[in-house]
Amino acid sequence: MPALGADMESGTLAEWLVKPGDRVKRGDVVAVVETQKGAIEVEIFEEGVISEFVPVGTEVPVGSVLAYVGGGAGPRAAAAPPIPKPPTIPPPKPSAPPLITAAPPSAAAPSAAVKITPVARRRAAELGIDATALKGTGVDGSVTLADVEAAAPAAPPAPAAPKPRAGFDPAEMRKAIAAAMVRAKREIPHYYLSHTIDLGAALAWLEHFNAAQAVPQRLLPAALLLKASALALREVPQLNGTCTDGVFRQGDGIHAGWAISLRGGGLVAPAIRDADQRPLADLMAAMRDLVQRARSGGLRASELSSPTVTVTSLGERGAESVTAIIYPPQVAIIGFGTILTRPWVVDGAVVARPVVTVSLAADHRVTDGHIGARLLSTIEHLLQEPATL
Amino acid sequence: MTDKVRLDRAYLHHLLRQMIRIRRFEAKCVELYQAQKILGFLHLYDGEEAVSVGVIETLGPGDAIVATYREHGQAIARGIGMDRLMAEMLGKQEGCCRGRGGSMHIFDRKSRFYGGNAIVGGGLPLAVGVALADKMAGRNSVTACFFGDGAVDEGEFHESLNLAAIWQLPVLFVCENNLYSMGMALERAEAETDLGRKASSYRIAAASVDGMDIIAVEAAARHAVAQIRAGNGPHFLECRTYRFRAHSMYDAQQYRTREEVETWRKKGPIVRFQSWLRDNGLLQDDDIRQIETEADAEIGAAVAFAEAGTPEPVEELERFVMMTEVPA
Amino acid sequence: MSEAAATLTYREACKQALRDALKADPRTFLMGEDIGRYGGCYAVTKGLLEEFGEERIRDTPLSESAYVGAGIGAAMAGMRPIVEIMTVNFSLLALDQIVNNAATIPHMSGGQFAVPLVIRIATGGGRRVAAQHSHSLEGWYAHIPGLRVLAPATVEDARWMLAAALVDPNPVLIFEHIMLYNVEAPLDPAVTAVDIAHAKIRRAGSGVTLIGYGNGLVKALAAAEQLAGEGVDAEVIDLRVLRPLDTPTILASVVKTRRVVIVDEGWRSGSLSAEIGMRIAEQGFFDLDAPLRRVCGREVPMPYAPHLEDAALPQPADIAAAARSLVRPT
Amino acid sequence: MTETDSKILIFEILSDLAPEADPATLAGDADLREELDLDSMDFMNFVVALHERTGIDIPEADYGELRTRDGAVAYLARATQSAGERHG
Repeated sequence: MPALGADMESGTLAEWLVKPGDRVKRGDVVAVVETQKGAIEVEIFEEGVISEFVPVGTEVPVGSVLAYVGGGAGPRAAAAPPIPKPPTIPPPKPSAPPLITAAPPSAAAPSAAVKITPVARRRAAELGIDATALKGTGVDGSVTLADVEAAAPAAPPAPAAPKPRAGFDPAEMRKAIAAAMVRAKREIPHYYLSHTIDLGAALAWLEHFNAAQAVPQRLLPAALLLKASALALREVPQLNGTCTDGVFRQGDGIHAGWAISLRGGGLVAPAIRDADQRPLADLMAAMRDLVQRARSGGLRASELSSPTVTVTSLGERGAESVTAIIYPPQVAIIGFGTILTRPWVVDGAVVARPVVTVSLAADHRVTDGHIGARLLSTIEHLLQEPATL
Repeated sequence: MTDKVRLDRAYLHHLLRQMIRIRRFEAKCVELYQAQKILGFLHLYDGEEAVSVGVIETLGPGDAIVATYREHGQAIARGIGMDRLMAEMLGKQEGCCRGRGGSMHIFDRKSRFYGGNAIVGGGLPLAVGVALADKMAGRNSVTACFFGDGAVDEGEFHESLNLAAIWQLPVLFVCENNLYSMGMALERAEAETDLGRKASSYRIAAASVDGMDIIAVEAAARHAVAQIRAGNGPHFLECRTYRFRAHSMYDAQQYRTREEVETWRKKGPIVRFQSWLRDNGLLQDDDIRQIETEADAEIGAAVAFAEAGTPEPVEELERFVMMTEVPA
Repeated sequence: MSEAAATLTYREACKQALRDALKADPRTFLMGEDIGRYGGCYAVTKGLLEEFGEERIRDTPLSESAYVGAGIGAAMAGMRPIVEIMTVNFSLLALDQIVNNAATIPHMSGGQFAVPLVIRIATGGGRRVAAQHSHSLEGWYAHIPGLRVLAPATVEDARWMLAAALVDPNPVLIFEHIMLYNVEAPLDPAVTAVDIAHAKIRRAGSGVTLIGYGNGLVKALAAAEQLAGEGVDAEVIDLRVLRPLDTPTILASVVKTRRVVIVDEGWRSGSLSAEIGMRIAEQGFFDLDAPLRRVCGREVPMPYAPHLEDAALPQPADIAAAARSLVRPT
Repeated sequence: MTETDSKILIFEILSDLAPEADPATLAGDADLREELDLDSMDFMNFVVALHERTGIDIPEADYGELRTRDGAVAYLARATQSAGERHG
């Protein structure tokens, strides 16, 4: 059965136009075949005696024999040429690696009810965490990368923090600060807010408090500022934590890095763990201890790691306000300028009051200005009630 | 005069040889098609050989050709080797298009053969563009654009004739009117069956000739090409012809009668030219036999060449989808 | 005032690019409807006829198929034509030539012929010109192998993409969004060329990736600004090249943000956005931390009335909402 | 407390607080905080150390008198004296 068209797969033999035993030559029409498009004549390309006809009415696939044409003494030849072997086509070279590789097997088959995002599933497998057991915070309650990482066992130690001062190499420290600040400026979209706060009440309370204390128990205003900041962060936890790969992770406590500038240059911000929970005297002692040890050498490496926020105070010889740069991967830094006496309106009258300008630099990927403003106003309110600190 | 046919014996034999080469080449194609070595569509030129041979004889090497999917005749008349043609139809790397085009898409850069085009009417705008480029570049070239009567139905025919006319481009529009666009008879498809009048309406000089008479075709084409080359704008040449075989291979030909086909076969271009030559003492039976033998040898060699060819490696599949440079 | 510091409209940038091309290569000429005496439907070619003459600034009859096809033929025969089609809807009248000839001939001819043709097409909605002048069908062309499809969204790209397109040996379609012609921006004098192979990050961010092109990019950038005010840091990718798609740039951003919103003025069904989303699903699945989101044109023929047209097109608020739903699910 | 004792004590405390500074070169009337770059926390540590080493209670109101070395020496002398008077 000859191929009579690209879409022809078979034909039905309708009529033989020659008889078995007839001599046929090239170009003779020997049969009529019925196809889906109608009757078509079958032409022959051989010479010889034709025989062994397929019966009329038979449906014959393209390439199958309709009849044989016998040449003189040679072997009989099929009227329709035999189907050639499919052309040999060189096998393709090994193709590129598949675009999709199998997912790493997860620790446990997830239940259908728990949605886990692909990247969270992958990370959970890496960490050996059962993601199905986690509470999801993503789209449709899905478990996200952040959820998995929050459930991860203690994070590996933070990258090397500046070493205690005794071993500080000023050039190395400068490089480390530079790297951290460049990274901060490159990666963290900062936003800045500042607010000037009346410290009249706080300083009056402090004076009164200190008067009754022995020298070592006396407080500096910085302790009030730090405590107020730590307590405010309890109210606004979105600013207390870290942001890695665009994912915010809230701190497991308020561990305030207290920025200490070193004489001769450099800066460290050792953490005061759980600053919000410490009594003022305790906080003050910790601050004094850290400052002295930082500046004389003797900080422990562990104190330098893992603050969840940084607080800096320029002190009495500093400038009026500070616009700070966040220390990555933290998401906020709170800065206090020097305490100044300024005209201030109290109950409609202008009076001289001690004031401090508090500023906030925060990571815009994590929070927006509204949240930041809440922090500053909370600090202000806390400082109006110093006895509660 | 440039538009007079040379009636010397050698030239007349050459014309006959060209038609016979085409006819026998295609007969071989049918055989290979039925053996499933040539696949897809195969549109045969059987009966229309005088048109391509007659027109292309009047072109020079700097002229260009745009053809259709029924373009084996044009390709052979233009001098594209049968070996490269056959290799193409067998889908081999040695084919003129490395097996990517097949029967309907013969291209040959060297002879300015801008393709078999399998969209009816699709080649006309291309021809206008090729002619535009030639004109802008100051080349005194003619583009011969072949198409069937079916293309006249298409908007692209009208757009292209108009554009060629307003820009006075050197295009010879050759309409191979074989009376059917597939199965649609001309008088059923066209309100005006005098196709030259359509060209005239675009102020294009139009002529109509018996496409079964190679001398008539050659003379008309020679005249038109001379006019075009002289800067007189596009010309339209209708060649009234007939296709003896199916539209493609798979065609029960229910749209025409056997008698009609037989009537036309009797005035086929080869039969007719042979008897005219014989009557005038310009051709002997031996001459015919020799031409046929030579053609068969050429075809046999072409088939052998194609069969021995290499399938294009599959790794090359995407090659030429995006070109890395414009071929020089 | 120094020329270097000057700002430029997108329209003027297109025109300067054309002028440069005509000056640089005698094989380059322009063809299109009303590009000459009329000055161009969107006035891009205004003044070029006077400067370069009728031979090279060719007004054509309303025969998209013929003059686009003539551009293809001329390109095959050695010229470097630039063809303008008034609007993408009209390009459908030349679809046969673009898809069946320009895109196929290099491959079909086994590399014997290249088609170094540039086709400029105005596209997009927003001008209240209803359902036969406003659609975004560039995604259809991005479906076709053999074509390069560009969508300049910035004045810089409008100014410099053409030169790169003319160097390309392949047919290049440049889709100019009709809402961008009047956009004005300073042009960096240090930039004198752009590539036509890569997407570009127009705004770096880490919270969510917005992918757009043409006017969709402008809207995505507006959405990103809005999101920044809410603490959501969006990265915005300008696709620039719709075919072949720059998948690596998209995937790299997915690794960074893990959340994606694709903006496409075209209809959602079978759209370019679907293709991008699918590539992310195929190649970036394990980097995703949220479902893929799309903001597409509504599936209606573009209506005339302004409030209806605005509702039918992606708007910055829609884009921001889609991003928000990924970053801060409630 | 003798002037020399006071000077030695002050020198030791300041050396602890600011090891990189050289208190020996300090002018007697120079502001300690300016010269040694002491901030309020350092200064408080200075006061606390004085208190712890001498047992003297130093009210906040008196902090101003400790701003220079000579001031501190005088203050210590006066305070130890009065303390001796008070405690017999």
